[in-house]
Amino acid sequence: MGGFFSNIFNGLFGTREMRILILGLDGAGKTTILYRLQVGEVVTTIPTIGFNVETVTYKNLKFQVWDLGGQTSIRPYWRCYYSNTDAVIYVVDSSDRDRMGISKSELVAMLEEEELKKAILVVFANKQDMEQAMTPTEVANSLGLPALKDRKWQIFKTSATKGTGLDDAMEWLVEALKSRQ
Amino acid sequence: MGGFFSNIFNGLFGTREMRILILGLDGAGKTTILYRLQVGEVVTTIPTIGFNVETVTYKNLKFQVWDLGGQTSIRPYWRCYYSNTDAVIYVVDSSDRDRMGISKSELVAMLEEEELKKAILVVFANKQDMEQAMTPTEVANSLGLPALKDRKWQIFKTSATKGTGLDDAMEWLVEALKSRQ
Amino acid sequence: EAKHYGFDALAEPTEFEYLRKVLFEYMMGRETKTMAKVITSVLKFPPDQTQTIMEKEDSRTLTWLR
Amino acid sequence: EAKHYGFDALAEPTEFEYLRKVLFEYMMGRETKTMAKVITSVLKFPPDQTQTIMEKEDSRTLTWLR
Ligand SMILES: Nc1nc2c(ncn2[C@@H]2O[C@H](COP(=O)(O)OP(=O)(O)OP(=O)(O)O)[C@@H](O)[C@H]2O)c(=O)[nH]1
Ligand SMILES: Nc1nc2c(ncn2[C@@H]2O[C@H](COP(=O)(O)OP(=O)(O)OP(=O)(O)O)[C@@H](O)[C@H]2O)c(=O)[nH]1
Ligand SMILES: [Mg+2]
Ligand SMILES: [Mg+2]
Repeated sequence: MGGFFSNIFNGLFGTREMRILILGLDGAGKTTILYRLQVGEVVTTIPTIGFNVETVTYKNLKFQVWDLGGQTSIRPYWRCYYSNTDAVIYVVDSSDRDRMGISKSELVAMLEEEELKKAILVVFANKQDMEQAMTPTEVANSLGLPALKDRKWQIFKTSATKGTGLDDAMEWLVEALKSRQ
Repeated sequence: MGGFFSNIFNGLFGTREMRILILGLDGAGKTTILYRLQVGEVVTTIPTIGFNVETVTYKNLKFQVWDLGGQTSIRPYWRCYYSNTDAVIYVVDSSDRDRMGISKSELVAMLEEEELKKAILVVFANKQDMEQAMTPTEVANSLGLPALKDRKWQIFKTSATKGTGLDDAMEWLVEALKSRQ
Repeated sequence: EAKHYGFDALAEPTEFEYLRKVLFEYMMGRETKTMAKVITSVLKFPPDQTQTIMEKEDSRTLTWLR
Repeated sequence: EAKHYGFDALAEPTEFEYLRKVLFEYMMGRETKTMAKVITSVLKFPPDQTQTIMEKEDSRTLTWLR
């Protein structure tokens, strides 16, 4: 998309809603983050079998944010949602050292998909409030982020329950999306 | 339905298509009968996992005929198709003595359904060409037909493969549907 | 950790194929009200969702008639 | 004769619930194109049927835009 027609379209009908996916292993904190962003509060979550989709407004930009369930058996269906995605928020439980490898393989598989070629990547090294949490640098290395090619990406340390780090991350994302246009 | 409005409706848009269900245990010959009625030929069938629905014209009357798969695991879903049904063609493999009891219980359960209260019942004692076939009277008794109350019904001996008996049965059904209006 | 099986490996195969057939018809827009009844039965939708779905089907039919 | 089990007794329960959720959204007419992709994947529709379904979804979208 993009280009002449979409600009006219946006000019006539207001700015196009950005489409954002929140992905990551089960229990990483995706749903907690979605509602933190939308209503600014910590909600009680249950494992997401399916998805949540909400409209989030941030700095006058409207986002359609999809939070997809991360359990093993439904992860293969993430790809059904990739079309027209502007950015992926990839959430990692920084204290879940055992599954960092699985988290990496899911990320790698995702980034290989043609439909996400132009999508911006923001990694949330979440649960930074936990004692055993890995640092953002450790998380980035475990995920192989430094080796990424042709990808606009950034990592942020967050705690969805404490509400720290989310603003920085969203601010970066908004700028990245704007400068891409 | 019926009555003033449906008469006007029929007058304006032609006669309403009658809705007919063909039911019975798996292998009874339902699909063979459907296509015998529609194209006048014996087609090669495979077990129906789902349904076939065809428009059959008989004596200037149009029927929408549904042939539902009869295997055990999908029989519970017959009831989803009952609404607005004018007649049920219940097909029995007359040579399948072992399962006559199961065929009876399925028939009884069906006739108890409110949505089929006004539906006409035609039983096809099918596969009469087989040596070990039960007679129509035997079949009728095994199914408990003589005990039926408040039900317009009739039984016919048929052989879908040889093409015998179908005309008689359809003729009776057409008259029964006409006289009901 | 429990072993992971594909969805259809464990499902009763006839019912699985049946669902596919009925869903295909539904998605093609054919006899959607009847198909919706079958789908909600096979997948055992809770009563409230089934009712919502059937009301939606009714309103769809009314739109055509208008 | 093989013992008969209900459809959901054997299906992987998470996938089953997932399918129900996605189908409900589809039947409510929400994000039908995305939902159609998920449904055809979960139920492993054959490629030709999947294509027919996706073409149908595209034509549905075009009707809205006109
Ligand atoms: N300590 C801590 N707990 C968190 C944080 N973020 C989320 N949690 C908790 O982690 C648990 C899982 O959070 P969810 O948001 O449901 O996880 P999810 O990624 O949506 O999981 P699925 O829906 O199964 O994919 C919940 O108990 C959250 O309260 C965090 O930053 N720190
Ligand atoms: N000998 C004989 N065989 C018949 C007759 N009618 C059908 N058959 C055969 O019985 C077998 C099953 O017929 P179908 O029409 O497929 O049975 P069905 O009732 O549709 O079965 P499901 O789709 O599984 O419910 C086929 O081999 C038919 O050729 C008949 O009158 N006589
Ligand atoms: Mg969740
Ligand atoms: Mg059949």
